[in-house]
Amino acid sequence: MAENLETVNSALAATQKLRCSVTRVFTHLREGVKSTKGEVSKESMFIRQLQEALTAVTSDFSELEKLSSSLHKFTDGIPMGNSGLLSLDPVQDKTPMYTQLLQSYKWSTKLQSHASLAGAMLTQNSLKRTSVPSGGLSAKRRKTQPTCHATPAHLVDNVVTTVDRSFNDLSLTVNRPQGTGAVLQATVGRTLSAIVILRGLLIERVIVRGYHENLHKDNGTLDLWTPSKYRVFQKLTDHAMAAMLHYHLPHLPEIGIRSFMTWLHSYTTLFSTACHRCGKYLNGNIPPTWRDFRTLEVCHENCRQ
Amino acid sequence: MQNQEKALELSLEAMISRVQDLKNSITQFIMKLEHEHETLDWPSVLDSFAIISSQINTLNKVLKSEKTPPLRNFILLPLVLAPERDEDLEKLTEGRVPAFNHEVVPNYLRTKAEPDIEEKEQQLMTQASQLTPEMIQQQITNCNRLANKVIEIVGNARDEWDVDDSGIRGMSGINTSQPADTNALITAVSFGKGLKIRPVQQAPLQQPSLQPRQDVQGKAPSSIKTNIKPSIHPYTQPGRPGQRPTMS
Amino acid sequence: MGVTCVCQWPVPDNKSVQQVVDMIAKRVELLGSNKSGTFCVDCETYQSSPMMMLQKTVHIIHNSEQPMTSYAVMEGPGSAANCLVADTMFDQIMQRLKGFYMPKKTPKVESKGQHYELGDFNVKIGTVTLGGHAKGILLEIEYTPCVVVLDCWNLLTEFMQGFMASHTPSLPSYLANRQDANYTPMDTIMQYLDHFNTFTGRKVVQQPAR
Amino acid sequence: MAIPVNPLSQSTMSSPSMQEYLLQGSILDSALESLLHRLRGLCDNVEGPETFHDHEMVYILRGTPSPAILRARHALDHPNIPWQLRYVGQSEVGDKNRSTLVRSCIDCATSDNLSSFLVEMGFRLDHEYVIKGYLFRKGRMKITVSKLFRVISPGVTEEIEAVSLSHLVELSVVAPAGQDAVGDDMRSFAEHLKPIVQMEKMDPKRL
Repeated sequence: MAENLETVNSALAATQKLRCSVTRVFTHLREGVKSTKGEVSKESMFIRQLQEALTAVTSDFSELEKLSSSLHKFTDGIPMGNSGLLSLDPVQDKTPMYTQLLQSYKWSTKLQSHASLAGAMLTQNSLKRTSVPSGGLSAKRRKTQPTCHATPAHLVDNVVTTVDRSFNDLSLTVNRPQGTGAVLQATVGRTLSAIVILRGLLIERVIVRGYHENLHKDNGTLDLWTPSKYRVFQKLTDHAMAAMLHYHLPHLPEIGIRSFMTWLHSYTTLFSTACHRCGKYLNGNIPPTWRDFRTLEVCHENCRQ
Repeated sequence: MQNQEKALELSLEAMISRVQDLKNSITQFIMKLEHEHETLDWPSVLDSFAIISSQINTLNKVLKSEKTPPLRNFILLPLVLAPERDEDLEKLTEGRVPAFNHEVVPNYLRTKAEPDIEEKEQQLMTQASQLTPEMIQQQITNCNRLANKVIEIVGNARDEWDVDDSGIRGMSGINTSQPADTNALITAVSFGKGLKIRPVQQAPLQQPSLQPRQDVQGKAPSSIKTNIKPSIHPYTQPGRPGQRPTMS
Repeated sequence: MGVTCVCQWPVPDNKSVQQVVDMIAKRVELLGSNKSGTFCVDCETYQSSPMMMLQKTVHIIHNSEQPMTSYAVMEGPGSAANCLVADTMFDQIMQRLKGFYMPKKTPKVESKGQHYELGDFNVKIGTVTLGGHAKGILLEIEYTPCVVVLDCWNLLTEFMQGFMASHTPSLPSYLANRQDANYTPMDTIMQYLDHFNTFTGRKVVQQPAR
Repeated sequence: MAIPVNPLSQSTMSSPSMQEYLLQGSILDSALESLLHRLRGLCDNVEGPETFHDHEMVYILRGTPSPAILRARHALDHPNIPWQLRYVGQSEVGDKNRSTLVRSCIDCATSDNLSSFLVEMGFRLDHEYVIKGYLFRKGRMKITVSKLFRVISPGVTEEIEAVSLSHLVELSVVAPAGQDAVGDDMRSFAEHLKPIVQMEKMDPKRL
C-alpha cells in the first residue's frame, strides 16, 4: 500500500512537472519572436528553445506514462465504487448482475433525459389546471405532490365528513370496495346521486345518475360504470368530468374536493331554476345543466357563449 | 417309491406356499402396526387377526390332510456344517440365516422343547398324577360354575344394552313430538285458537293461560274490539255509519 | 318513473275524437319525438254489497307500464282514498270476495293509445273508451329524471306549452297535495282515477290524499 | 320469509287456481336439532336453512253465507320486502288415496299499507301471531320448521310468548290444481323424516 502511495505521489509530481513544461511551451509560443526585422540567430534561437521545451514535455510525459502504467493495475476497479467490485466477479455467466446493472443505469439515464425533455415541453404548453403559477412553487409542489394520492384513510374520512356536514341537502357516504381507494356516494337533494371515485384526496372519476336510479348492481356492489339512462344526467356526467379537471389542485386536494362538492351541490335546483341567459327552462328538451365554475351561474350548455 | 417322493414334493410345495401366505399377512400386519398405529382402529386389527388365523387353519389342514405323507417318518441329516457365509442359503432365508454353522443348527433342527420347558412340563405331569379323581371332579365343577357365571354376566350386560338402544329408538317415535302440541299448533295457525286478542289490560290479575278461549266464530265482547281498534287502525274511526255523507 | 301529469284534452263538437288524437300526434311528432309503443290503463270498479253497512267502492286499475302490478283504490264516504299496490294476483283475491264486493254493472273504462319519447320526456296520447265508445282524450306527460313535483312543475309546464298551447293544464289538485313528496307510479294512477271518475259521471269526492 | 312472488303467476290467471298441498306435524324443542340436522342433509339448501321471522295478521269479514278470511303477513327481519296477502280456501282431506291435505290458495305481494286497506274494506283483525323459524327447500317442496308466538299486547310484536313447547313442521307445495303426483312426492319425503317427526294430513276441522 505504502509503495503504491509513493508511486501515486511521484506520479502526481510527474503530472505537475508535465503541466509546468507544457505551460512553458505555451508561454514561449505566446511571447513569440520579439522583433519582426528578423535576425536569423534570434529566430533559430527561438526554435531551439521551443525544441528544448518540447523535448522536456515529451520526457515528462513518458515518465508519467511509465508511472501510470505501474499504477494501472490497482486503479482498475476503484472509480466505480461498489458496482465496480461486482464487475470483478469472474463468473459472469452465473451472476449477470453487473451487466444488468449497466443496462438499468442506461435506461434510467434515458428515462431521466426523456422526463426532463417532457417536463420542459409541458412547462411551455401548460394546461393551466391550477391557479398557482407553475414556476415559483416548484419546490413546494415537489414536496406536496407525492402525498396527496396516498392520504391515509382517516384523513379522507375527516375531509368527507366535514364537507358532508357543511351542506344541508348533500349527503356523502364513503365506501372502500377495493381497500384503499375511497368511493363516495353523493346524493344531492332529491335531484341526483353521484359516485365520486377518489385516489387519496384527488378525484379520479365522477358518474352522475338520477336520484331514483340504482347506484348498486344486483349483487349489492357499487355500479361504477353504467351511465345514467337519462339524457340530463349523461350531460351532467360530462360536465362533472370537466369540473373535476377544473378543480384539480394536487397541492391542496382538500380545497379541490370542497370546491367540487360546492359545485355539485348547486345542482339541487337543476329542475327548478331557469337559465340566467335565456330565461327558459328547456333548451333541446334539457334543463340548464351548466353551472359556472366560479360564479355557479345557471345556464344552458348552448347559452354559455 | 416314486409315488411317495412325488407326494412329498407336492405336499412340501403346498406347505411352502401356505407358509408364504402366512408370512405375507404377518408382515402386512406388522407394517400396519408400525406405520398406521395412530389411525389404526379395532375392526381392521381384527380383520388382520382373522386373516392370520384362517391361514394358520389352512396350514394345519394341509399338514393333517391324508395326502400329506407322515413327515415324522422323514429324517433330516445335516452332513456338513460350514462356518462360511452361504450365499444361496442367505437368499433362501431372506437374509435371516447367513451361514449353516454350529450356532444356528441346534436351534433350527431341534425336535424337543428347551430343557427348562421340558422340566416344567414334567412337573405338571407329576402334579396331575398325584391328584385324586374326587379333587379333579371338584375342580372341574368349580371351573364350570365360574364360566357359567361369566357367561351370565355378559349376557345380562348385553340385554341391558339392547334395552337402552331400543329405548332410544322408541323414544324418537314417542317423545320427539307430542300429538297434543301438534293439534294446538295447527288449530292456532288455522283458526287462531289461543291467539285471539284478549283483554290483557283489563284483567291483569288473571293468568293468560287460564283465560277462557274465545270461540272461533263467536263474536268477541264489543268492549274489547273498540278498545283495540283505535290503537291499530286510527283510520277506522271516522267511518261510522251515522256519519255517512249524503251522495248527490 | 318520474313526475307525470295527466290531463284532459277537450274535443270540439265539430270533430271526432280520432281526428283530435291525430292532430295532437302530429304536433308531438313534429317536435322530433319517436313512437315507442302503445300503452293502456284500465279500471274496473267493485261495489260493496248492500248488506254491508258502509257503501264502499274499490277500483282495480292496471297500467301497462307496470304490467305485473294491480292498484286497488278504495273510496268510501268518510274515508280518504287509500291505494294498495299489489301484484296481479290481487284480482283473483277480489273474485273470492264476491259475496262482499261485486263488479259494477257499468262497463270498464280504459285509456289506450300511442306512447312517444322525446329526450327525457314521455308523452302518451290516450283515447278514453267506456265500453267501447270513445269518450274523450287523456294526455299523460312524464318527465323521467325528476321525482319531486315541486322541483320540475315549471319545467313541465314549459314543455307542455310547447305543443298544448292554450290547453296547458294547471297543477292537478291531486298533485298539489303531494308537491314535496317523492313521486310514485301510484300518483299517476290516482290522477287517472280522478279523470276516469269525471268521464263516468261519478260523483268525485275529492279527498286529501295520504 | 315472504314467499317470493312468482312473476309468472299472471300466466296462470286464466287456468284453474293454484292449490296448496300440505302435510303437518310438530317437533318438541328438545328434538329440534336432530330434525334440523336431518333436513340439512335431505334438502337443497347448501348453506343451511334460511331463517324467517314473520308477523301474520288474520283478517275476517263477516257476512253471509260465510265469512271471508284473508291473511296479511310481513317479515319482521326484512322490513323492506313486500307484504304478503294470502287467501286460503277450505281444506279438503279427501279419501285415503289422497296423500296430503289440499286447499286452494292465492298469494299476492302488496305494499305495506295492506292492513289499513283491509280495515277500510270492512275487515276486522281476528287474531295475530309471530312465527319464527327455518325454511328448507327440496325441489318445489317447501319445508318450514317454525315456532309460534302469541302476541301479548295487540300490534306489539316484540312482546311475545310461545304457544307451546313444540315447533310446527309444515311440508307444502303450491301447484296448479290436479297435480296429485305432488302428493306422492311429499309423502315419500315425509317418510324420510320418520321417526323424528310424523308428517300427516291433519284435518283442522276435526281438531
